[in-house]
Amino acid sequence: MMNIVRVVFFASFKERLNCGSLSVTLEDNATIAGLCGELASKDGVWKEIFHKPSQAVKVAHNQQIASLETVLADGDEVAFFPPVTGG
Amino acid sequence: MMNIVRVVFFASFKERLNCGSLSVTLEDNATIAGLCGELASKDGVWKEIFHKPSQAVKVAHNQQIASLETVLADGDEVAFFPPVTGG
Amino acid sequence: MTNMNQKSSPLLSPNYTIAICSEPLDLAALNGRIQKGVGEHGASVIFTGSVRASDEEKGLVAMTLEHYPGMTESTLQSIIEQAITRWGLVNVVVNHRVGRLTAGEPIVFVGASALHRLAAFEGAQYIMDYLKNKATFWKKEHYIVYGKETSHWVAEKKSDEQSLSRWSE
Amino acid sequence: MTNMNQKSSPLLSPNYTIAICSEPLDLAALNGRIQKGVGEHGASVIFTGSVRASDEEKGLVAMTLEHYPGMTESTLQSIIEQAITRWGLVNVVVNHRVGRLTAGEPIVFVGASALHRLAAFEGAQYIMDYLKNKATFWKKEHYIVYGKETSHWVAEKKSDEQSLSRWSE
Repeated sequence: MMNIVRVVFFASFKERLNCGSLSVTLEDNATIAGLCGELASKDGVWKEIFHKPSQAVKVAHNQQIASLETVLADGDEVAFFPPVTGG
Repeated sequence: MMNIVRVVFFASFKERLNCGSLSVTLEDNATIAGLCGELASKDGVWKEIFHKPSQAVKVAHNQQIASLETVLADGDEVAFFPPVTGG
Repeated sequence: MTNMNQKSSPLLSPNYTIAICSEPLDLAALNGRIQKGVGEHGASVIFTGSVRASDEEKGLVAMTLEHYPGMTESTLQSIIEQAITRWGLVNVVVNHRVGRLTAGEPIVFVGASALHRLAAFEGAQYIMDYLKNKATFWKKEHYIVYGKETSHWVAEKKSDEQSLSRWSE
Repeated sequence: MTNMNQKSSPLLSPNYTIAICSEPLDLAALNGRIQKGVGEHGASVIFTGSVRASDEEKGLVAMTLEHYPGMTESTLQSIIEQAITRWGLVNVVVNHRVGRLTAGEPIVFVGASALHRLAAFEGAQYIMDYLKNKATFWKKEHYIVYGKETSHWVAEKKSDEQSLSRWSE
Protein backbone atom coordinates (compact mmCIF):
# COMPACT_ATOMS: atom_id res chain seq x y z
CA MET A 1 0.00 0.00 0.00
CA MET A 2 1.16 3.52 -0.74
CA ASN A 3 0.54 6.72 1.30
CA ILE A 4 0.43 10.25 0.02
CA VAL A 5 1.73 12.92 2.43
CA ARG A 6 1.64 16.66 1.98
CA VAL A 7 5.03 18.34 2.63
CA VAL A 8 5.29 22.06 3.38
CA PHE A 9 8.33 24.35 3.72
CA PHE A 10 8.73 27.71 5.43
CA ALA A 11 11.02 30.74 5.53
CA SER A 12 14.58 30.17 4.25
CA PHE A 13 13.78 26.55 3.27
CA LYS A 14 10.87 27.64 1.09
CA GLU A 15 13.12 30.22 -0.56
CA ARG A 16 16.16 28.01 -1.02
CA LEU A 17 14.07 25.15 -2.41
CA ASN A 18 11.87 27.59 -4.33
CA CYS A 19 8.96 25.41 -3.19
CA GLY A 20 6.16 25.99 -0.67
CA SER A 21 4.57 22.54 -0.73
CA LEU A 22 4.48 19.26 -2.61
CA SER A 23 2.96 15.80 -2.34
CA VAL A 24 5.13 12.72 -1.85
CA THR A 25 4.08 9.11 -2.26
CA LEU A 26 5.65 6.81 0.32
CA GLU A 27 5.50 3.14 1.18
CA ASP A 28 3.42 2.00 4.13
CA ASN A 29 5.13 2.54 7.50
CA ALA A 30 7.61 5.04 6.04
CA THR A 31 9.04 7.45 8.63
CA ILE A 32 9.94 11.14 8.39
CA ALA A 33 13.57 9.97 8.03
CA GLY A 34 12.43 7.98 4.97
CA LEU A 35 10.68 11.08 3.62
CA CYS A 36 13.94 13.04 4.07
CA GLY A 37 15.70 10.33 2.04
CA GLU A 38 13.16 10.79 -0.76
CA LEU A 39 13.61 14.58 -0.70
CA ALA A 40 17.44 14.28 -0.59
CA SER A 41 17.37 12.24 -3.78
CA LYS A 42 16.53 15.44 -5.67
CA ASP A 43 19.23 17.93 -6.73
CA GLY A 44 21.75 20.14 -4.81
CA VAL A 45 19.81 22.22 -2.25
CA TRP A 46 17.41 19.35 -1.49
CA LYS A 47 20.35 17.09 -0.73
CA GLU A 48 22.03 19.83 1.35
CA ILE A 49 19.00 20.19 3.63
CA PHE A 50 17.57 16.67 3.77
CA HIS A 51 20.55 14.30 3.57
CA LYS A 52 21.21 13.62 7.27
CA PRO A 53 19.29 16.75 8.33
CA SER A 54 21.05 18.88 10.99
CA GLN A 55 19.62 20.21 14.27
CA ALA A 56 18.74 23.37 12.36
CA VAL A 57 16.10 21.44 10.36
CA LYS A 58 12.92 21.47 12.46
CA VAL A 59 10.08 19.16 11.56
CA ALA A 60 6.38 19.12 12.42
CA HIS A 61 3.97 16.22 11.87
CA ASN A 62 0.32 17.27 11.54
CA GLN A 63 1.30 20.64 13.05
CA GLN A 64 3.04 19.19 16.12
CA ILE A 65 6.83 19.17 16.60
CA ALA A 66 8.00 15.66 15.67
CA SER A 67 11.11 13.52 15.39
CA LEU A 68 12.60 11.71 12.37
CA GLU A 69 11.30 8.39 13.72
CA THR A 70 7.64 9.42 13.37
CA VAL A 71 5.72 6.96 11.17
CA LEU A 72 3.59 8.56 8.44
CA ALA A 73 0.05 7.72 7.39
CA ASP A 74 -1.94 8.62 4.30
CA GLY A 75 -3.03 12.27 4.30
CA ASP A 76 -0.49 13.41 6.90
CA GLU A 77 1.09 16.87 6.74
CA VAL A 78 4.84 17.20 7.34
CA ALA A 79 6.47 20.63 7.65
CA PHE A 80 10.19 21.49 7.50
CA PHE A 81 11.47 24.83 8.73
CA PRO A 82 14.45 26.59 10.33
CA PRO A 83 14.43 27.57 14.06
CA VAL A 84 11.65 30.06 14.83
CA THR A 85 12.47 33.78 15.24
CA GLY A 86 9.18 35.61 15.88
CA GLY A 87 8.05 37.97 18.61
CA MET B 1 22.05 74.90 73.05
CA MET B 2 18.54 73.71 72.13
CA ASN B 3 17.33 72.38 68.77
CA ILE B 4 13.81 72.51 67.40
CA VAL B 5 12.79 69.55 65.24
CA ARG B 6 9.60 69.11 63.28
CA VAL B 7 7.92 65.72 63.87
CA VAL B 8 5.36 64.32 61.42
CA PHE B 9 3.09 61.26 61.65
CA PHE B 10 1.33 59.28 58.94
CA ALA B 11 -1.49 56.78 58.44
CA SER B 12 -2.55 54.84 61.56
CA PHE B 13 -0.09 56.76 63.76
CA LYS B 14 -1.57 60.10 62.73
CA GLU B 15 -5.05 58.75 63.48
CA ARG B 16 -4.22 57.05 66.77
CA LEU B 17 -2.31 60.11 68.02
CA ASN B 18 -4.86 62.45 66.47
CA CYS B 19 -1.86 64.53 65.40
CA GLY B 20 -0.27 65.18 61.99
CA SER B 21 2.77 67.16 63.10
CA LEU B 22 4.30 69.00 66.04
CA SER B 23 7.53 70.73 67.01
CA VAL B 24 9.77 69.37 69.75
CA THR B 25 12.62 71.18 71.47
CA LEU B 26 15.58 68.90 72.21
CA GLU B 27 19.00 69.27 73.73
CA ASP B 28 22.04 69.42 71.48
CA ASN B 29 23.17 66.01 70.21
CA ALA B 30 19.82 64.41 71.04
CA THR B 31 19.08 61.29 68.97
CA ILE B 32 15.85 59.98 67.51
CA ALA B 33 15.78 57.56 70.47
CA GLY B 34 15.84 60.63 72.74
CA LEU B 35 13.00 62.16 70.73
CA CYS B 36 11.01 58.93 71.20
CA GLY B 37 11.58 59.27 74.96
CA GLU B 38 10.15 62.79 74.85
CA LEU B 39 7.11 61.63 72.88
CA ALA B 40 6.57 58.60 75.17
CA SER B 41 6.37 60.93 78.16
CA LYS B 42 2.93 62.01 76.91
CA ASP B 43 -0.23 60.00 77.67
CA GLY B 44 -1.39 56.44 76.72
CA VAL B 45 -1.16 56.07 72.92
CA TRP B 46 2.06 58.11 72.76
CA LYS B 47 3.65 55.82 75.31
CA GLU B 48 2.33 52.73 73.49
CA ILE B 49 4.00 53.74 70.23
CA PHE B 50 7.17 55.50 71.36
CA HIS B 51 8.28 53.74 74.54
CA LYS B 52 10.81 51.23 73.19
CA PRO B 53 9.36 51.48 69.65
CA SER B 54 8.84 48.12 67.89
CA GLN B 55 9.99 47.09 64.41
CA ALA B 56 6.57 48.25 63.18
CA VAL B 57 7.52 51.87 63.93
CA LYS B 58 9.37 53.17 60.88
CA VAL B 59 11.30 56.39 61.11
CA ALA B 60 12.64 58.84 58.52
CA HIS B 61 15.13 61.64 59.12
CA ASN B 62 14.90 64.50 56.63
CA GLN B 63 12.90 62.17 54.36
CA GLN B 64 15.44 59.33 54.40
CA ILE B 65 14.89 56.07 56.32
CA ALA B 66 16.88 56.40 59.57
CA SER B 67 17.75 54.52 62.75
CA LEU B 68 17.11 55.45 66.39
CA GLU B 69 20.80 56.36 66.78
CA THR B 70 20.57 59.24 64.29
CA VAL B 71 21.66 62.55 65.90
CA LEU B 72 19.30 65.48 65.33
CA ALA B 73 20.13 69.07 64.39
CA ASP B 74 18.07 72.24 64.52
CA GLY B 75 15.44 72.37 61.78
CA ASP B 76 15.46 68.61 61.07
CA GLU B 77 12.30 66.76 60.09
CA VAL B 78 11.56 63.39 61.69
CA ALA B 79 8.69 61.21 60.46
CA PHE B 80 7.11 58.19 62.19
CA PHE B 81 4.90 55.80 60.27
CA PRO B 82 3.80 52.14 60.03
CA PRO B 83 5.16 49.81 57.29
CA VAL B 84 4.23 51.06 53.80
CA THR B 85 1.36 49.41 51.90
CA GLY B 86 1.00 51.29 48.59
CA GLY B 87 0.94 50.11 44.99
CA MET C 1 -8.15 34.03 13.28
CA THR C 2 -9.37 34.30 16.83
CA ASN C 3 -9.80 31.61 19.46
CA MET C 4 -12.00 32.13 22.47
CA ASN C 5 -12.12 30.00 25.54
CA GLN C 6 -14.57 30.43 28.38
CA LYS C 7 -14.43 28.23 31.43
CA SER C 8 -17.30 27.86 33.85
CA SER C 9 -16.09 29.37 37.17
CA PRO C 10 -18.83 31.93 37.90
CA LEU C 11 -16.70 34.80 39.14
CA LEU C 12 -13.40 34.89 37.32
CA SER C 13 -13.60 32.59 34.32
CA PRO C 14 -10.27 32.77 32.51
CA ASN C 15 -10.53 33.70 28.87
CA TYR C 16 -8.04 34.40 26.14
CA THR C 17 -7.89 35.58 22.57
CA ILE C 18 -5.19 34.93 19.97
CA ALA C 19 -4.91 36.82 16.69
CA ILE C 20 -2.37 36.64 13.88
CA CYS C 21 -2.93 39.65 11.68
CA SER C 22 -1.47 41.35 8.62
CA GLU C 23 -3.02 44.70 9.62
CA PRO C 24 -1.13 47.01 12.03
CA LEU C 25 -1.82 46.23 15.71
CA ASP C 26 -4.32 48.63 17.31
CA LEU C 27 -2.48 49.09 20.61
CA ALA C 28 -5.11 51.38 22.15
CA ALA C 29 -7.85 48.79 21.60
CA LEU C 30 -5.65 45.93 22.83
CA ASN C 31 -4.60 47.84 25.97
CA GLY C 32 -8.25 48.50 26.72
CA ARG C 33 -9.10 44.81 26.52
CA ILE C 34 -6.55 44.03 29.23
CA GLN C 35 -6.83 47.13 31.40
CA LYS C 36 -10.64 47.50 31.30
CA GLY C 37 -11.13 44.29 33.22
CA VAL C 38 -8.27 45.15 35.50
CA GLY C 39 -10.60 46.28 38.25
CA GLU C 40 -11.80 42.73 38.70
CA HIS C 41 -8.34 41.28 38.51
CA GLY C 42 -6.18 43.68 40.47
CA ALA C 43 -3.05 43.43 38.33
CA SER C 44 -2.25 43.48 34.63
CA VAL C 45 0.94 43.38 32.58
CA ILE C 46 1.24 44.36 28.92
CA PHE C 47 4.26 43.61 26.77
CA THR C 48 4.77 45.26 23.37
CA GLY C 49 7.60 44.36 21.02
CA SER C 50 8.36 46.51 17.97
CA VAL C 51 10.73 46.84 15.05
CA ARG C 52 13.56 48.86 16.60
CA ALA C 53 13.83 52.23 14.92
CA SER C 54 17.42 52.40 16.17
CA ASP C 55 18.24 49.54 13.79
CA GLU C 56 17.49 51.97 10.99
CA GLU C 57 21.02 53.26 11.42
CA LYS C 58 22.29 49.90 10.23
CA GLY C 59 20.17 50.46 7.14
CA LEU C 60 17.12 48.41 8.19
CA VAL C 61 14.14 49.51 6.14
CA ALA C 62 11.61 46.79 6.82
CA MET C 63 10.91 43.33 8.17
CA THR C 64 8.81 40.48 6.83
CA LEU C 65 7.13 38.09 9.25
CA GLU C 66 6.06 34.69 7.94
CA HIS C 67 4.23 32.00 9.93
CA TYR C 68 2.76 28.50 9.70
CA PRO C 69 -1.02 29.05 9.68
CA GLY C 70 -2.79 26.63 11.99
CA MET C 71 0.28 25.43 13.83
CA THR C 72 1.05 28.95 15.11
CA GLU C 73 -2.40 29.33 16.65
CA SER C 74 -2.42 25.88 18.26
CA THR C 75 1.09 26.43 19.67
CA LEU C 76 0.06 29.78 21.16
CA GLN C 77 -3.11 28.23 22.54
CA SER C 78 -1.17 25.56 24.38
CA ILE C 79 1.36 28.13 25.73
CA ILE C 80 -1.46 30.36 27.00
CA GLU C 81 -3.37 27.46 28.59
CA GLN C 82 -0.21 26.41 30.44
CA ALA C 83 0.27 29.97 31.70
CA ILE C 84 -3.37 30.21 32.83
CA THR C 85 -3.05 26.94 34.75
CA ARG C 86 0.30 27.79 36.33
CA TRP C 87 -0.45 31.39 37.39
CA GLY C 88 -4.23 31.52 37.53
CA LEU C 89 -4.37 34.22 34.87
CA VAL C 90 -7.82 35.72 34.39
CA ASN C 91 -7.51 37.27 30.96
CA VAL C 92 -4.89 36.89 28.21
CA VAL C 93 -4.65 38.67 24.86
CA VAL C 94 -1.95 37.75 22.32
CA ASN C 95 -1.73 39.48 18.94
CA HIS C 96 1.11 38.94 16.47
CA ARG C 97 1.70 40.80 13.25
CA VAL C 98 2.68 39.05 10.00
CA GLY C 99 3.61 40.43 6.57
CA ARG C 100 5.83 43.43 5.85
CA LEU C 101 6.49 45.91 8.71
CA THR C 102 8.51 49.10 8.81
CA ALA C 103 10.71 50.46 11.62
CA GLY C 104 8.75 51.46 14.72
CA GLU C 105 5.73 49.24 14.04
CA PRO C 106 4.59 46.87 16.80
CA ILE C 107 5.18 43.17 16.08
CA VAL C 108 3.69 41.52 19.14
CA PHE C 109 1.31 42.35 21.99
CA VAL C 110 0.97 40.12 25.06
CA GLY C 111 -1.40 41.16 27.84
CA ALA C 112 -2.17 39.19 31.01
CA SER C 113 -4.27 40.02 34.05
CA ALA C 114 -4.40 38.26 37.40
CA LEU C 115 -5.37 38.84 41.00
CA HIS C 116 -1.79 39.66 42.04
CA ARG C 117 1.20 41.30 40.40
CA LEU C 118 3.64 38.38 40.52
CA ALA C 119 1.23 36.17 38.55
CA ALA C 120 0.62 38.91 35.96
CA PHE C 121 4.35 39.63 35.50
CA GLU C 122 5.45 35.99 35.36
CA GLY C 123 2.50 34.87 33.24
CA ALA C 124 3.14 37.53 30.60
CA GLN C 125 6.89 36.88 30.58
CA TYR C 126 6.36 33.10 30.31
CA ILE C 127 4.06 33.58 27.32
CA MET C 128 6.60 35.86 25.58
CA ASP C 129 9.53 33.51 26.26
CA TYR C 130 7.66 30.51 24.88
CA LEU C 131 6.23 32.49 21.95
CA LYS C 132 9.81 33.47 21.00
CA ASN C 133 11.05 29.88 21.19
CA LYS C 134 8.10 27.75 20.08
CA ALA C 135 5.63 29.74 17.96
CA THR C 136 6.17 29.19 14.23
CA PHE C 137 7.09 32.69 13.12
CA TRP C 138 10.13 33.65 11.01
CA LYS C 139 11.60 37.10 10.61
CA LYS C 140 13.34 38.44 7.54
CA GLU C 141 15.16 41.76 7.67
CA HIS C 142 15.42 44.08 4.68
CA TYR C 143 18.40 46.40 4.48
CA ILE C 144 19.48 49.08 2.09
CA VAL C 145 23.25 48.88 1.74
CA TYR C 146 25.00 51.18 -0.75
CA GLY C 147 21.62 51.98 -2.26
CA LYS C 148 20.79 48.33 -2.88
CA GLU C 149 18.16 46.35 -0.97
CA THR C 150 19.34 43.08 0.50
CA SER C 151 17.55 40.84 2.93
CA HIS C 152 18.33 37.93 5.18
CA TRP C 153 16.49 35.60 7.51
CA VAL C 154 17.17 36.32 11.17
CA ALA C 155 19.17 33.61 12.99
CA GLU C 156 17.92 32.15 16.26
CA LYS C 157 19.31 33.71 19.44
CA LYS C 158 21.00 31.64 22.15
CA SER C 159 19.60 34.06 24.76
CA ASP C 160 16.05 33.17 23.68
CA GLU C 161 16.60 29.48 24.25
CA GLN C 162 18.22 30.22 27.61
CA SER C 163 15.20 32.31 28.61
CA LEU C 164 13.16 29.10 28.93
CA SER C 165 15.39 27.62 31.62
CA ARG C 166 13.93 29.91 34.30
CA TRP C 167 10.51 28.32 33.83
CA SER C 168 11.54 24.71 34.48
CA GLU C 169 9.90 23.71 37.74
CA MET D 1 4.53 66.77 41.01
CA THR D 2 6.64 65.64 38.08
CA ASN D 3 10.36 65.02 37.90
CA MET D 4 12.16 64.92 34.59
CA ASN D 5 15.61 63.64 34.00
CA GLN D 6 17.44 63.85 30.71
CA LYS D 7 20.89 62.39 30.31
CA SER D 8 23.21 63.29 27.49
CA SER D 9 23.62 60.11 25.36
CA PRO D 10 22.62 61.37 21.91
CA LEU D 11 20.54 58.44 20.71
CA LEU D 12 18.72 56.86 23.60
CA SER D 13 18.88 59.21 26.56
CA PRO D 14 16.99 57.60 29.40
CA ASN D 15 14.22 59.72 30.85
CA TYR D 16 11.56 59.18 33.44
CA THR D 17 8.54 60.88 34.93
CA ILE D 18 6.99 60.40 38.36
CA ALA D 19 3.55 61.68 39.33
CA ILE D 20 1.52 61.33 42.51
CA CYS D 21 -2.00 62.44 41.72
CA SER D 22 -5.39 62.70 43.35
CA GLU D 23 -7.14 62.67 39.95
CA PRO D 24 -7.99 59.30 38.30
CA LEU D 25 -5.11 57.89 36.22
CA ASP D 26 -5.55 58.44 32.47
CA LEU D 27 -4.41 54.99 31.35
CA ALA D 28 -4.76 55.70 27.62
CA ALA D 29 -2.44 58.71 27.88
CA LEU D 30 0.05 56.85 30.09
CA ASN D 31 0.11 53.82 27.76
CA GLY D 32 0.82 56.14 24.85
CA ARG D 33 3.80 57.68 26.61
CA ILE D 34 5.43 54.25 26.95
CA GLN D 35 4.28 52.58 23.74
CA LYS D 36 4.75 55.56 21.40
CA GLY D 37 8.50 55.48 21.85
CA VAL D 38 8.52 51.73 21.67
CA GLY D 39 9.69 51.75 18.08
CA GLU D 40 13.01 53.17 19.19
CA HIS D 41 13.30 50.85 22.13
CA GLY D 42 12.07 47.50 20.86
CA ALA D 43 10.36 46.34 24.04
CA SER D 44 8.02 47.85 26.60
CA VAL D 45 6.24 46.53 29.69
CA ILE D 46 3.30 48.21 31.41
CA PHE D 47 2.00 47.22 34.83
CA THR D 48 -1.37 48.44 36.13
CA GLY D 49 -2.63 47.76 39.64
CA SER D 50 -6.23 48.48 40.58
CA VAL D 51 -8.68 48.23 43.45
CA ARG D 52 -10.00 44.69 43.01
CA ALA D 53 -13.70 44.75 42.20
CA SER D 54 -13.90 41.15 43.44
CA ASP D 55 -13.17 42.48 46.93
CA GLU D 56 -16.56 44.18 46.72
CA GLU D 57 -18.07 40.86 47.75
CA LYS D 58 -16.39 41.25 51.09
CA GLY D 59 -18.13 44.62 51.36
CA LEU D 60 -15.25 46.80 50.18
CA VAL D 61 -16.66 50.13 49.03
CA ALA D 62 -13.56 52.31 48.75
CA MET D 63 -9.91 52.79 49.57
CA THR D 64 -7.97 55.80 50.77
CA LEU D 65 -4.33 56.21 49.81
CA GLU D 66 -2.17 58.52 51.91
CA HIS D 67 1.49 59.35 51.27
CA TYR D 68 4.45 61.36 52.57
CA PRO D 69 4.82 64.25 50.10
CA GLY D 70 8.44 64.81 49.17
CA MET D 71 9.77 61.56 50.55
CA THR D 72 7.56 59.49 48.22
CA GLU D 73 8.90 61.26 45.13
CA SER D 74 12.55 61.06 46.18
CA THR D 75 12.17 57.35 47.06
CA LEU D 76 10.59 56.62 43.67
CA GLN D 77 13.29 58.65 41.94
CA SER D 78 16.05 56.58 43.52
CA ILE D 79 14.25 53.28 42.71
CA ILE D 80 13.83 54.32 39.07
CA GLU D 81 17.44 55.49 38.73
CA GLN D 82 18.65 52.16 40.09
CA ALA D 83 16.46 50.31 37.57
CA ILE D 84 17.70 52.49 34.69
CA THR D 85 21.32 51.80 35.65
CA ARG D 86 20.83 48.07 36.16
CA TRP D 87 18.76 47.29 33.04
CA GLY D 88 19.56 50.18 30.72
CA LEU D 89 15.92 51.27 30.60
CA VAL D 90 15.22 53.95 28.05
CA ASN D 91 11.95 55.40 29.31
CA VAL D 92 10.12 54.98 32.63
CA VAL D 93 6.72 56.37 33.68
CA VAL D 94 5.42 55.90 37.22
CA ASN D 95 2.05 57.32 38.31
CA HIS D 96 0.45 56.62 41.68
CA ARG D 97 -3.00 57.64 42.82
CA VAL D 98 -3.69 59.10 46.27
CA GLY D 99 -6.95 60.07 47.99
CA ARG D 100 -10.21 58.12 47.94
CA LEU D 101 -10.66 55.45 45.25
CA THR D 102 -13.57 53.13 44.49
CA ALA D 103 -13.51 49.50 43.35
CA GLY D 104 -12.10 49.04 39.85
CA GLU D 105 -10.08 52.26 39.78
CA PRO D 106 -6.38 52.06 38.90
CA ILE D 107 -4.00 52.77 41.80
CA VAL D 108 -0.61 52.51 40.14
CA PHE D 109 0.89 52.57 36.63
CA VAL D 110 4.48 51.53 35.95
CA GLY D 111 5.78 51.57 32.37
CA ALA D 112 9.32 50.76 31.25
CA SER D 113 10.86 50.48 27.80
CA ALA D 114 14.21 49.01 26.80
CA LEU D 115 16.04 47.56 23.82
CA HIS D 116 15.20 43.97 24.80
CA ARG D 117 12.31 42.23 26.52
CA LEU D 118 14.17 40.83 29.53
CA ALA D 119 15.29 44.33 30.56
CA ALA D 120 11.77 45.75 30.14
CA PHE D 121 10.14 42.91 32.14
CA GLU D 122 12.68 42.87 34.95
CA GLY D 123 13.00 46.65 35.13
CA ALA D 124 9.23 47.14 35.49
CA GLN D 125 8.93 44.32 38.03
CA TYR D 126 11.87 45.67 40.06
CA ILE D 127 10.28 49.11 40.20
CA MET D 128 6.93 47.65 41.33
CA ASP D 129 8.54 45.41 43.99
CA TYR D 130 10.52 48.32 45.44
CA LEU D 131 7.59 50.72 45.19
CA LYS D 132 5.48 48.26 47.22
CA ASN D 133 8.17 47.91 49.89
CA LYS D 134 9.84 51.30 50.07
CA ALA D 135 7.60 54.07 48.74
CA THR D 136 5.77 55.92 51.53
CA PHE D 137 2.15 55.11 50.67
CA TRP D 138 -0.46 53.74 53.07
CA LYS D 139 -3.73 52.10 52.15
CA LYS D 140 -6.93 52.22 54.17
CA GLU D 141 -9.88 50.03 53.22
CA HIS D 142 -13.46 51.08 53.75
CA TYR D 143 -16.06 48.36 54.23
CA ILE D 144 -19.78 48.34 54.68
CA VAL D 145 -20.63 45.60 57.17
CA TYR D 146 -24.27 45.19 58.30
CA GLY D 147 -25.05 48.58 56.77
CA LYS D 148 -22.34 50.36 58.75
CA GLU D 149 -19.10 51.71 57.27
CA THR D 150 -15.94 50.60 59.01
CA SER D 151 -12.39 51.07 57.87
CA HIS D 152 -8.97 49.73 58.69
CA TRP D 153 -5.39 50.32 57.62
CA VAL D 154 -4.00 47.53 55.47
CA ALA D 155 -1.25 45.47 57.13
CA GLU D 156 2.08 44.85 55.37
CA LYS D 157 2.37 41.60 53.44
CA LYS D 158 5.20 39.14 54.04
CA SER D 159 5.10 38.23 50.33
CA ASP D 160 5.93 41.84 49.43
CA GLU D 161 9.06 41.84 51.56
CA GLN D 162 10.06 38.46 50.12
CA SER D 163 9.64 39.84 46.59
CA LEU D 164 12.80 41.93 47.08
CA SER D 165 15.02 38.92 47.67
CA ARG D 166 15.07 38.04 43.96
CA TRP D 167 16.79 41.35 43.18
CA SER D 168 19.78 40.90 45.47
CA GLU D 169 22.80 40.52 43.23
